[in-house]
Amino acid sequence: MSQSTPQPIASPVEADTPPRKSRSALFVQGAIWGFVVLELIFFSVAGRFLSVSDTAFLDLDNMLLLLKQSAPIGIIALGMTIIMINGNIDLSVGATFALSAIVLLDSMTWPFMAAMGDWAIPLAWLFALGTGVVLGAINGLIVWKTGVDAFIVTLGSMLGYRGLVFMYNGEQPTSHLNWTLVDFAEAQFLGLHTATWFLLGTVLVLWLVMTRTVHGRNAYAIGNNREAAVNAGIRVGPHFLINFMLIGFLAALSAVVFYSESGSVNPNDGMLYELWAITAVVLGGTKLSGGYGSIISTLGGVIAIQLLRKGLGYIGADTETVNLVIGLILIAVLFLDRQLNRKGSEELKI
Amino acid sequence: MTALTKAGIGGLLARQGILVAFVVFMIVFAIANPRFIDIDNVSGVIRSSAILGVMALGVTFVVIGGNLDLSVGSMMSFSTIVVLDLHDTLGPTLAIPAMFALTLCLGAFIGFLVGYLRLNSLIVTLGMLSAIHGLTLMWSGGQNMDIADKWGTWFGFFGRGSIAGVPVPILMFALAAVVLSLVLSKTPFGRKVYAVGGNGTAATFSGVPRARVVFMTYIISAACVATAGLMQASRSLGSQNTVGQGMELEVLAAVILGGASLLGGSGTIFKTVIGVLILGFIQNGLLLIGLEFYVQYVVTWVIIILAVWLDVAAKRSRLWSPIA
Amino acid sequence: MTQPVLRLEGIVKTFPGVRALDGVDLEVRPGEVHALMGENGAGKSTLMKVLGGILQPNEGRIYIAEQPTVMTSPIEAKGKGVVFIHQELSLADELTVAENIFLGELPRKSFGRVDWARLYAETDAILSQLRVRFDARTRVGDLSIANQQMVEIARALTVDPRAVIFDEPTASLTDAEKSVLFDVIADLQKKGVGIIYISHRMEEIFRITDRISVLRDGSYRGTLVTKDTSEDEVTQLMIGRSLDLSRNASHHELGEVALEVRGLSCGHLYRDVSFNVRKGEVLGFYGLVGAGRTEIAETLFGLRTPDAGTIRIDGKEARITSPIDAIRQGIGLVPEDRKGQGLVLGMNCRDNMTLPQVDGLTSGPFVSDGAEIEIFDRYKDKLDIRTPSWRQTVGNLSGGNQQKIVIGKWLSMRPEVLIVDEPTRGIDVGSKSEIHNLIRDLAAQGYAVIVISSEMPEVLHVSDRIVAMYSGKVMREFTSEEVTEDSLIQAISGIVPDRAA
Amino acid sequence: MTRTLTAALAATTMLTGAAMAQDTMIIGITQNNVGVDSYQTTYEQAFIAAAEANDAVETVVLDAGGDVARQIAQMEDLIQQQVDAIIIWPTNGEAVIPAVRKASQADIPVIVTNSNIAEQGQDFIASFSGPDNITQGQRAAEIMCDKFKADGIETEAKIVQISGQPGYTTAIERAQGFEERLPEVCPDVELMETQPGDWNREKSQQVMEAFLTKYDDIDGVYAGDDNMGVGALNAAKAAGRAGDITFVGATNFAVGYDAMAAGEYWGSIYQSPVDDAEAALQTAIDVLNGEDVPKLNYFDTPKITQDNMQEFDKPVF
Repeated sequence: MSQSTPQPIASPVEADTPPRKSRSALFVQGAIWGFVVLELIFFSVAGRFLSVSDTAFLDLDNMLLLLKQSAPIGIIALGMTIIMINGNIDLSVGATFALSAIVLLDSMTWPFMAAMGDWAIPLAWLFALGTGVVLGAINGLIVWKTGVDAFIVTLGSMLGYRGLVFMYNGEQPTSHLNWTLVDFAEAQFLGLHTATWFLLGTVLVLWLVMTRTVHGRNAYAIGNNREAAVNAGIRVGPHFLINFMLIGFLAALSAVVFYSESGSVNPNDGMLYELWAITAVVLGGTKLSGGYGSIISTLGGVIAIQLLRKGLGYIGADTETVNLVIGLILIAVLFLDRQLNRKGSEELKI
Repeated sequence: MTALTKAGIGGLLARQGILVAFVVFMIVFAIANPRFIDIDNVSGVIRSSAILGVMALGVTFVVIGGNLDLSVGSMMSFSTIVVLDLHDTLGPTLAIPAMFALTLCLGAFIGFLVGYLRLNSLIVTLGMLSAIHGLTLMWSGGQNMDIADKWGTWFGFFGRGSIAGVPVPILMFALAAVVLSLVLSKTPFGRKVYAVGGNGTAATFSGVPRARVVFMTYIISAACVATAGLMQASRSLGSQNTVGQGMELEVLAAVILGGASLLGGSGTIFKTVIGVLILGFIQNGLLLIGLEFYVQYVVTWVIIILAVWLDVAAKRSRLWSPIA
Repeated sequence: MTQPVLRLEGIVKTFPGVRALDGVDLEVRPGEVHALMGENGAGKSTLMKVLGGILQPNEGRIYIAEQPTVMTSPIEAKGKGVVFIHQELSLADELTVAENIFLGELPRKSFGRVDWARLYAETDAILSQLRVRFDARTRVGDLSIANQQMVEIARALTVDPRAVIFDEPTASLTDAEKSVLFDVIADLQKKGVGIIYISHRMEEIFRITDRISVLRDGSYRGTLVTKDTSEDEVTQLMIGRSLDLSRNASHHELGEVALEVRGLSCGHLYRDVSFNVRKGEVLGFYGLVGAGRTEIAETLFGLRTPDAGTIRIDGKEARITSPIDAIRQGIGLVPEDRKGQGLVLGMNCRDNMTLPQVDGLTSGPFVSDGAEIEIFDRYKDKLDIRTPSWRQTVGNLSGGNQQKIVIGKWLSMRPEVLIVDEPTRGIDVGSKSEIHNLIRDLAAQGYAVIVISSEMPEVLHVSDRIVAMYSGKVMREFTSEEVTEDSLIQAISGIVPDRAA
Repeated sequence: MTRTLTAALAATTMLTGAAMAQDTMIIGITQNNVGVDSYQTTYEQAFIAAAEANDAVETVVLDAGGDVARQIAQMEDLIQQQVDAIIIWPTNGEAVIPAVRKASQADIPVIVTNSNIAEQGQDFIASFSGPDNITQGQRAAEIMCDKFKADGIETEAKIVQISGQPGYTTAIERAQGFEERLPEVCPDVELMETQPGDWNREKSQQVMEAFLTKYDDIDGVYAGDDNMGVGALNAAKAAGRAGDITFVGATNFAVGYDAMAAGEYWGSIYQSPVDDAEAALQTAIDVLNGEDVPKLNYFDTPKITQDNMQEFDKPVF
């Protein structure tokens, strides 16, 4: 009997780095950026023939605008990524967005706030963000304490929060135009718009959270194999709660960024945002079943959608084409993703 | 002994919780406003719930089969617009089968993607929600679609007619519910839907053609949508392109209220009908006691959470979830 | 005598309507490997959950190093030195080896950041202790099942444990891996760690344990010293009677060849496989996990597409591209994963049993209740399925009864060939022998039966002939007369015997 | 480096832009929600047709799909593409003001169409072109009141209102005009309840069904447009109570016109999307040509009832 001598393989402990991606993951996560590049090429070329505009699609200013315009859905989609990695879903973000916006704009008209002048602005932001966190916490607590599936819980609160939006101010829009706030929101710093800074800042922070912190890694573990996480002593409930509070916060942040600039919210605003956010997250390759996904790829998904809208408008596509193309591209990407991840002929036919 | 009785009540609540809630709810509203249980009002509510209801019947199949269908609202707009347009070009006798054929094609496409290609149903039907809306706008050119000669057609029968004093939409809803209930609970196909939704792999290992079963659930859903579109078109003899917009979530809410699990494998047609009626009566009841329409959103929220909570609590026989 | 590392005293745990544990005592000494045995449902897993902090006992005490202790969560238990290694893999396969090993206790730096340097350093230390050959940064999903099991075991070593509980740790390990595991256990023993070892495999129990405690029906039946007892004695304690595991070749005449497979290949899963099985015969397939046995069964059942080869049923060439084809041509498959593949757990007993033939049980367009109940009742009696009613949800039955439902499902179809994959996996000893007898009976009734198993006693017990597989190839075929344990082990380990045939 | 590149790009685009401006003017439009009803669709078609008929004009036609964020993005895109003028059909009369200001800061004249933006934004627009929705509401109240007077029930009549999509300026203004004017002309008529019908015929039909159950006595229905008015009419017909009720709508749709011809529907406000679109385009062209354009450029939307409907063509939508 030849006894193979045990050879302990010590992996070289490199600097303080998070786990590296396997090659297939890198390929799949890179795919969305490939798609973005494809769109850019297509619209630049098609735009030459179809657009009445004289400015090029790839104009730097246009690309900066692209980032800025991606911000409202983008910030929400980033939060949705975490929720989905965690194995949940949140359909109520659109309503949370609207309710936070109402608090933001209405609070500035409260007498004591009005008396504070422009100092009311940061306080109004705080109120709006607080609203988002509270609404998220309600979802999180219900999911945690009742054990009802997040899809159902947030489908319910999507209706419920929207009801609250209407109850706040009837069917009237809530408005407060503050030019200081608008100027801040429209400002450009180092060429990037305020909204872009918020978007990129959120990307950076959430990327760090998901790749470097214990909370982030536990969120992956819970979404990946909840029972294993529970057995390993990870308290699933508080992580759910934190992540729902986080997405509530981000929906509110999105509202803060957007309504600082626009100053008026209709009670219907933010409808369908949840669906766009989920679309962006899925385009970015995050698994609906949880446990797998990346913040950076979601950014790619958000940009891909915004680029599609912008580009279709640029080449003069009409409403029906835009709807048809966006719907079919979503399905096509899902199909491609599946083909790329197939195991080939040895797969079990179940 | 008392524990046993308690368990008995708990068991009843668990099994028929939604029915109990429905009865309690009706009694409370009837006391608040006796007109609520007026036969005209009741028949009115059922009639206006019929369209949503027929769609919910189809989605029940999809959900029990373990999938979702978010495209039904958009598809219903499509059917309505198509049948109205074809009514004036082909005549009503040809328009109805033609519309059914086209709608079933859409259902078959979704069924193919979800059943045979195994793509995620949430995303597929989300994509189709948008794509079908595009198709509808292309078909209609974005115009409202109205039948030219509203007084010279029998087409209004499905939405406005009545047989022996009972409005036709109610009859169609009831007929669809009975037929589909039999299909789901009594036929081999119905059994397979439960098996595929309950454990698709085990169903495959038992020789159940999983892909075909899923495909068929979407065909049934599309057929229900087409029926709903027919009722809708017939009822108003004209329509906007957005007539079904947002209904997918109402439909889903009704199915969930009825207690179908989104994981698949459970739910019944009867319970879905109760879910539909609850939604319809909430809306009507709140209007009757003079509350604004949006209060119904909040009430629906609370009722959905409570209903589903009660259901899962009964299944695990404890109120609060075991999540640490 | 040293004080025990762990002692349970009069543990009682009740669930609504059930007394799952009824005053159980257990004592584990330092450096001891203590086997815990009992049939499924005897209360082993409940006891371990109590010990692991997942469940709280209603009565009784837990002492760790003679200190009375209350543990309210797995993490608390681990903190007190009691570590649980689960039977079913509970790993997050998208995460790395290191993250899985330290799941729930990732080392932290400021601001809740993960201390990666420390994480990898500690992981490497543990992995080298286990002598495994994969990197701490590998994604767990990319590892083989056996390596994943090693990750599971590595988890126990992140703390200085006082007591480690192994629940069926060898279910998916090769012999080489098993011996590494046993080395690890020996190392732990040397450090004075107490070990609770749960297994149904007698050979392992007698190879590595010092004492054996037995549970039956939730109560403690006694502790035996391993070297002073016998398999028979343990079995008797567990089930109250002894178990027949003798060779059991058929005494009846064999019939025609029911199934003949020639040169079947499927990718790198298996190559050039040929065998046949006659009516009235039990053909055993023995080999390690991953040797290609299950994959052959799945191919015969239409779930995999072979690259080459022919399948003949009753002498006629069969084309099988789906389970429906397979069923139509008389093949039934009792799959290895009972809960995942065999049953729709949320459906009732009757509906599960009649599922493959529900199309044929109709009167008019509807399923005939009467026909279904008749079939169910017939096989309920025949297989002695213990359930109050056909309405019972299958998920509520015991493992043995669930398996009988799956077997009944195929018997009621009257198949030409019945394939049974791991017939007794996760089934307690008592039901095990029932199922073995059942398989023998089926053969006696003229069915052709293929049994796939990883348990040598089982294969030896039920088979008339045995096909030994190694790494996708048929190594050798044995008749029950010629087979010996040694030759079988050699064959499935890839050692080609000097055949003078 | 980047800066010089952008500068160079900007310079070339400005050059070509200037060169182009001599022969054609590029006008961008961002509409509210095309396809949601015939009015908006017909508007778009009429706008495109009018622009094609005019060789001096090229257009960039965008649709915000009812989403204010998308509309603001489209405003930014149009500014970035350096169109010569922007026409906006606001999704929200206030939220678009900063975007409108941005256009005006970029020296691009903005023409608001169909539904005006709020007071604070008036400094930044070149003109508003569209119907006067408050006046429309007032006129509807007058139509309703006149009919009640003719029927002799102006002292006891009870009515309900079905308003447009909550939050949209047009809906708010029409309801406001109606609710302000009614007590002035018919002080004894009681408006019992208002519910939104979301510009949706089906929704309106459901709302009306509930009203019919709730109130035994309904003498009149004011609907924010004919689409909803016909929905209400359908509900009343189904309940057999259409004959007792005076239906008044706004934005006369073809279905409303037909119902009027059939004697089931009393009156509405005649408002053509073709006029609306052409007026908006003409206003933009006038502004670009440096002509003097009034700040509020209403096109006339007269009353239409069964009595005078022969003076009007049947609407095309």
